Amino acid sequence: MTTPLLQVRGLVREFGHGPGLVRAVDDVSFDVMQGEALGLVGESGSGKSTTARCVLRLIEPTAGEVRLDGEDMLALGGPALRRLRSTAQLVFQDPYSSLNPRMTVADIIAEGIRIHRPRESSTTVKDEVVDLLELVGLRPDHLTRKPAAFSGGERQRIGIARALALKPKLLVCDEPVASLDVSIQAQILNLFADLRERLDLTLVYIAHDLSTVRHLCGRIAVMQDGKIREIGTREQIYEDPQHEYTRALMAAVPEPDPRSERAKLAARRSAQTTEAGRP
Amino acid sequence: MVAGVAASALVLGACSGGETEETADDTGGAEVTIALPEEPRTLASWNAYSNDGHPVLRNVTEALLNRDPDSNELVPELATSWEQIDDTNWQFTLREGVTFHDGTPFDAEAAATSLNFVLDPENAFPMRTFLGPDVTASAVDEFTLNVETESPDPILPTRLYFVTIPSPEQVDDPDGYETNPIGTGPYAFESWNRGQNIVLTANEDWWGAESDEAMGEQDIAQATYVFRPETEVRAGMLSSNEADLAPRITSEQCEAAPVCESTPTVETVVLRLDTPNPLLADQRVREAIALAIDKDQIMNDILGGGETVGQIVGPGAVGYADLEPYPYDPDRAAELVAEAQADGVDVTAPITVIAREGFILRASEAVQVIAAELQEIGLTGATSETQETAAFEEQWTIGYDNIPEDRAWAGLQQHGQELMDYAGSIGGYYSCDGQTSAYCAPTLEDMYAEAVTTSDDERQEALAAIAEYVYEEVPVVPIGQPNFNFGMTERLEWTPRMDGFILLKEMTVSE
Amino acid sequence: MVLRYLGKRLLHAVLVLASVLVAVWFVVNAIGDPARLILPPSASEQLYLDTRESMGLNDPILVQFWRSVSGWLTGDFGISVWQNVPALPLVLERLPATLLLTTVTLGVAVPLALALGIISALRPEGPLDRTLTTISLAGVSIADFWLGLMLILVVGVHLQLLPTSGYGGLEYAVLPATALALRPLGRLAQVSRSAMVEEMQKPYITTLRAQGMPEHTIVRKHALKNSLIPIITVGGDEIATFLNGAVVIETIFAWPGVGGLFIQAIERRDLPLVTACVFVIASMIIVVNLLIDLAYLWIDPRTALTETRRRRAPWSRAAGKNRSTSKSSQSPSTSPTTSPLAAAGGADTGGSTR
Amino acid sequence: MTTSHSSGRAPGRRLARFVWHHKLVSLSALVLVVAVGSALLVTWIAPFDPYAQDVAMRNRPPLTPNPDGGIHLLGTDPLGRDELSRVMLGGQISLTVAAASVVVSGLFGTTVGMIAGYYRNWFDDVVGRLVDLQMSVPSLLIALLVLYVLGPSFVNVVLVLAVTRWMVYARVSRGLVLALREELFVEAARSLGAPGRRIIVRHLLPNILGPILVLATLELAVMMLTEASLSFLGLGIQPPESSWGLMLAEGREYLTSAWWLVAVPGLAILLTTLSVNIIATWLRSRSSQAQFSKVTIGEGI
Amino acid sequence: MSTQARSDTSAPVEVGQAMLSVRDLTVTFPSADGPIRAVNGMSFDVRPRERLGIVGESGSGKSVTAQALLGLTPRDHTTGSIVFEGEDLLTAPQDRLRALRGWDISYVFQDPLSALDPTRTVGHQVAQPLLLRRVPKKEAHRRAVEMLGEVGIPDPARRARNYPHQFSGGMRQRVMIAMALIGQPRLVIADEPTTALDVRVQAKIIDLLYRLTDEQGVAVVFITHDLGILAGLAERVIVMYAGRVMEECSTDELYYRSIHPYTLGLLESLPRISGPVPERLLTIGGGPPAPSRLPTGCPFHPRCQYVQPECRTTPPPLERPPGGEHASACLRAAWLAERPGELR
Repeated sequence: MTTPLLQVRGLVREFGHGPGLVRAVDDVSFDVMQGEALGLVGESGSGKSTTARCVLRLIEPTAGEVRLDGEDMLALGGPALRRLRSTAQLVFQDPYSSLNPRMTVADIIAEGIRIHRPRESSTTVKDEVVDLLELVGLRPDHLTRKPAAFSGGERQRIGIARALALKPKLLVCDEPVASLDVSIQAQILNLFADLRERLDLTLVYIAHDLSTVRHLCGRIAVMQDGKIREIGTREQIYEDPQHEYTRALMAAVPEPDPRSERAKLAARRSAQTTEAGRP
Repeated sequence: MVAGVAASALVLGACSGGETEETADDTGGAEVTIALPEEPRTLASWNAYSNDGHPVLRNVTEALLNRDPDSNELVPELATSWEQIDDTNWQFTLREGVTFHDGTPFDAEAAATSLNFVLDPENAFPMRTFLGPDVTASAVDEFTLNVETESPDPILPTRLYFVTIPSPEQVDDPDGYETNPIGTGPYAFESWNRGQNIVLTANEDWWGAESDEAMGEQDIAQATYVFRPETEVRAGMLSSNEADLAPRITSEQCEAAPVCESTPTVETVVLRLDTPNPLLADQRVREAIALAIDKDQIMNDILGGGETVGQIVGPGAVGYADLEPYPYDPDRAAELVAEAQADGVDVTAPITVIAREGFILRASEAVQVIAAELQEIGLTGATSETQETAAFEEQWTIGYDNIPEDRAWAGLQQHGQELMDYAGSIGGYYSCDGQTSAYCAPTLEDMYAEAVTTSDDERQEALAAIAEYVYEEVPVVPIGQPNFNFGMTERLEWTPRMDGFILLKEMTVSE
Repeated sequence: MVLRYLGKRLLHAVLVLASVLVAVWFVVNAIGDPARLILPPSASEQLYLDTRESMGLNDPILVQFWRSVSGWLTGDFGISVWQNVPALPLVLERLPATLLLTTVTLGVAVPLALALGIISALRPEGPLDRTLTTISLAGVSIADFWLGLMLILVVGVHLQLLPTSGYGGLEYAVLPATALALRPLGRLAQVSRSAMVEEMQKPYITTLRAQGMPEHTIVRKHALKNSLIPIITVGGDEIATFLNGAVVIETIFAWPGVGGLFIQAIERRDLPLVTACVFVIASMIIVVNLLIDLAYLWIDPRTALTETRRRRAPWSRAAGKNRSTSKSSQSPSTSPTTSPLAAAGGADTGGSTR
Repeated sequence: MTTSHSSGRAPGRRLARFVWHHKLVSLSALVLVVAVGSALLVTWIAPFDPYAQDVAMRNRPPLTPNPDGGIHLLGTDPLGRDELSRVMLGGQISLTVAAASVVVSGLFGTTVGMIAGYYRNWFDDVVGRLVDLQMSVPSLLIALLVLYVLGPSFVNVVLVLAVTRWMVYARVSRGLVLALREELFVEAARSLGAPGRRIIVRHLLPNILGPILVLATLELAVMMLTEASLSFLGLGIQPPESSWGLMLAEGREYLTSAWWLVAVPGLAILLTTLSVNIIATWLRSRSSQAQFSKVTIGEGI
Repeated sequence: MSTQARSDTSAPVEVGQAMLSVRDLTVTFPSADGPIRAVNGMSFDVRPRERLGIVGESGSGKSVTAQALLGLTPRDHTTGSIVFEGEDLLTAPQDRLRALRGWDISYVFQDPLSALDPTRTVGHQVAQPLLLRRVPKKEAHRRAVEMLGEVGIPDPARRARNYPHQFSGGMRQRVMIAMALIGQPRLVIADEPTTALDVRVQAKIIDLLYRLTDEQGVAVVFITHDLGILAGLAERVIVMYAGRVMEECSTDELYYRSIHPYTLGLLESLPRISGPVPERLLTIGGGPPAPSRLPTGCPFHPRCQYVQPECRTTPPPLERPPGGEHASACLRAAWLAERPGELR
């Protein structure tokens, strides 16, 4: 394999101070190769979102090293940082709050272009925006509408188009389907799979949900309490989880399969009874 | 802290003293309530001269002399007679058998102590405004008081009419002097609830009860003074029987009151012109202003009634000259302005017709009317303005030398001539060093310097000559003598005095 | 925890009070020359210079400032220029009257406002609600001094039902209190309406209904108590607005309170008295706010522990502190429009006068 | 199953429908249109010259005919000026003062509040202290003090009013921004590399503008009442200019003898502020941002 | 409207064995754009001791249904009948309803933080249903503590004195369950009780709910958007879409032999944690309609891959195949049933 697109070493982020100090991210290290999709799985408070934001420097890390495309993210500032931002983009969980309700779809998608190429002619910008819309499966006549006119899935597509406008190499997705209806989730997951293929994107995909990650990511890191508990290929994690926490997660995930679910329920109940039976 | 305890002890003392008197009330006598526009700043006897102090203090403390309410002549009060011994010494024969409310007997020694205290330049009580040269009082014998002035002062008795005499005990009690007045007057101080009221009760041991010279009686047993800054409220209290007397109300309110007493005053409304200003320096312009103002309208329609005058003192004063009010002649005024303009005077330069707020009732309306009248005659730069008291006062009294040339005030103000002597008014309004002067002329300075040293007829002549001189020069436009309006309830019988004093002893109550 | 919280609030109060004094000192000393103001206009130049000297006005500004500060520390605000007695006791003498007026006004306005607010909130958008809302809007729209004059004229002078002005028994307080009560009444009625409407839409109210609690018990025991938080928050702000009105109303009715005294002091440029008035009025507001802090503590147990409530001191540092930690704990909740009740409309929390 | 709503009705009928359903709001709007209209057009539509004095015609009751023709519908004032023309002129100044101070305080307060709320740094602390301080002294006291320093004039009154109310906008806009900056679209803009200024202007401002405008409407009423109080105490607008508050102050001495001098400007203030408040409250109730109604109900009025 | 005529005949379950019998339940909310039908002619039964799952996406009306079951929707906007043990809750007097609520029928809410009064102690709130029935304070408190212990809150006597904000999400949901069960109800309605929780906590809450209701013989209506949760918990499942019942059958029937295109689409589009990873997920196109803008005919027809022309005009009634228990509101149910084998 080539050199990693993203290198994270010893990343730490603390919140608060004194007795209230919380280490949301605690010495996290991982690599993401060009073209790879890495899943970052954990429950709420596991630090996965904070990790992602530290990587993009939307939150300043307390300590650690982040290298994107060979450049030290944390050493940069001002215009250089802004330029580097265009190589890594974020897709958000909540498609409702992540789009400015007062802007048109065209303005939302074009914003990145306007920031980074302020002298671009408006026709060029418009052409690019139309291309992006088509790329994510929306129609050009959507351009002049405002986000309120769209459903959750469509909004998420707008959010993706916005992230892609800067032609990033790395796309960090923070639970992009968690707020969507079940029947929409699959559409968006498919879109990600398509985009990866067509644009040679590298993905860091964050989720609390083991099943979507499994569908999309070749390699998966399991986080708990700010630490990476286990990292490995899809097969390793799902077929043969090593860490106790991973196994506990797997056991708790409900599957739409009555037989296996009933079996799991029974297993948990008997485990509980034996636990309760202990002094 | 110690002072505070002492003060409260005094208040307690006053209260307990009052109780015995309250039992006396039961024997008869009326209670009245008087609604004043403002609360006295202090009850120290020196404040008996001022607008806020006299309604209360002039009933508690008395002066050596009083004025006859009808003739306005000086008459005996605590002094039975007086004479001028030489240029600088005056002797007063004092009334016998008078005691202060605290029991201290009134004699020449007591009077000298108190007068010296009240007039001491070191104390610098504001009442000293009314006094000329420094004064020293001393006892000649038990009831003869000698008052010596540093330099000759022909009108000393007139000045002493303002100076009331507190108990000598108060000289060593600064806190008590401020809050608990002790005098010889017909009414004794009972209580002062700051912000609410002051109560006076009849003094049983008042000398005037047996003397006609006091020119009054104690028909009222207790008087309560309350403070209502809103004229409408003061007037309303008469209708609702909450107050028996409300001074300083508008003529409309007075007419609406159960009884309205309107009386001429010793005050003159004047328009003082800033003569250092290039435009107002022109005599024709000043005269034009004098002719442009419809003085009768201002006095009777706006200010609520009063005589128009041609000089800044009234007929009772020494130095009063027989001068007609400037006529209302806008056409002539316009001609004068046009003449001045032809001579190159910029008649369109700004003039500010300005007044001190709240001092003259409706001043704000009057200045607007005057400004409009000035515009009529071609002084198109005329505007009007009212200023709050302190700011106005500061600018009003900067003196001729300090008036900036670009200031063109036509200041509407009220001039009190309580001394009944023109000299003081000239010193204030026309002389180069006058505190309130905006005019300076060498001729006048000479006339004035000579006039002040004279007395009697000679003085009258000298001063009247000055009056005629300034009538031509018009540095100040006299407008009129406004009436004071007193609203009263039906049961109160009282005729206001020219000097404005509100004396309880002159009131009677019919039940 | 609770003590620590109270200690912090108390310290904050003292600091605010100190800053008020400092600010006023600088404003007041910019007004003019204190010596000029004390002396009569005719005072000689020499006397003026002597007075300046004796008042210490020739000292460096910092020395003067320090003298004032050390005075404040001992409760000495100087001698009133107007009445020639120590300023602070003069103001404190007026405090009971203002407190009485405040108590009478708010004692009537607050319960009435709560009642009106609750009645409105029970049937939002109903005819009664609309009528009451319009009335409360009229209350906040009226110029209090105008109302005061009208009351004097009609009730005092024409009908002679009540004294026109002055200070005495409760009957004297009725008219000024009425003139003053309308604005807080209107404000608080609106606030309590919207607070109640909002509270009644909260899920825990549904829980109580689902437990079989009668509606009036829900309103009385739960919704009212919890909606008190925004109500007393605004009530605290309202104290300052109330004192605005008191300044004018006390002057008109010759009510011997601090507000009227302030106007008199400022008219006479009585600097020590002005400072003392501001000090006492600011203290009143700050004490009320401390009481409100205590009320928070009583109503909402979370106050002392987290300090995350929206406080009257709007800028309290704690307000958004937990953001960074809550960020990572964002749970996959359903999106805002997925609640069918919300989508179905009728979720109106604001006041309305359609 | 769906109820279709025709939007293609004639505008006249839609207006009629609106008026029918919102009688009070429509009435208020009408009052405001009249007030603003007569204020703007006073020079042209005033029945008499509002500055023309005629002391001979002073304090005439409503409906008195003028000897030179015309009728004084609302009577005359103590200088014989037409009360109706004066009240129109007074409205011009009252409304201008109110509007100008709303604009000044709104611009300043909103800017400060947004910056404080977005950056949450030392500036936020400083502004917070200032607001705390100002909330501890009644605004009228501050206004009176400052006007004594500066002296009353149109500009100073506007400035003082703005000084006493800027923190309302600062508080509301800061509160709204604090909530908005948690919205992901702000973070999205940051991740696109948008600088703070752009985020404030392009993303935050449009989203708080609606609420701020409603707040400004509420403040208009507050400003009118405060200006009236200041003028009443003699520290606001000075004669011969006129404002409703000043007219009240001047008229109060004639309360018993010429009731219209107090009743007319008093009712003008009442009707205008009430209309403004009704419309603002209606606008607020339409605003979907619950956060906002919570914030503004606590402020204003 | 056509459903109304058929609703009685098409009732999938005999009334006799049901403890709760819902017929033609319709909840309409007024809005600026005209009335919105949140629930549209729902009919179903709940049998004693049964665990019934209701699954639906946003806007499907499942939460409104839950609230209607307790009479918490405004009565003038609710039509049909909800018969609980022979009593119609929609016509019963309010007092009677209040007596039933929290005692015979209780409710577990989605968001346990906002569903608890922030200013009362947890113990007080759990004891509330008892206090409302005049159980002495001491006794009520004792039972509340006992109940808190039973739902797995450690040191319940101390924790009873705490306030809701001092509990974690999972613990709060346990408090809600304690509150729901303290009156020993016969029916518990749980509205998305685990949605806000992490998977491990979710599993524990489900286990707890399962155990308690199983032990106490309580019937449960479990409402969720998550088909995975119901798979292990429910005995019978109702699939809702746009305020209507799409399919109703036993759990195994639904997951393995669904005869409704919507359910089928849902099941196919779910990514799973076991089995082969497909290159692409099969999807239902489009999205669920907003309650204010429902299509005519079958509400699912714009997204349905088996759509027929008549689907666009008439909403198909909920029908059971002759002799079966498996109800589906689809014209092509019979055709779908023909398809061989299990889904997986």
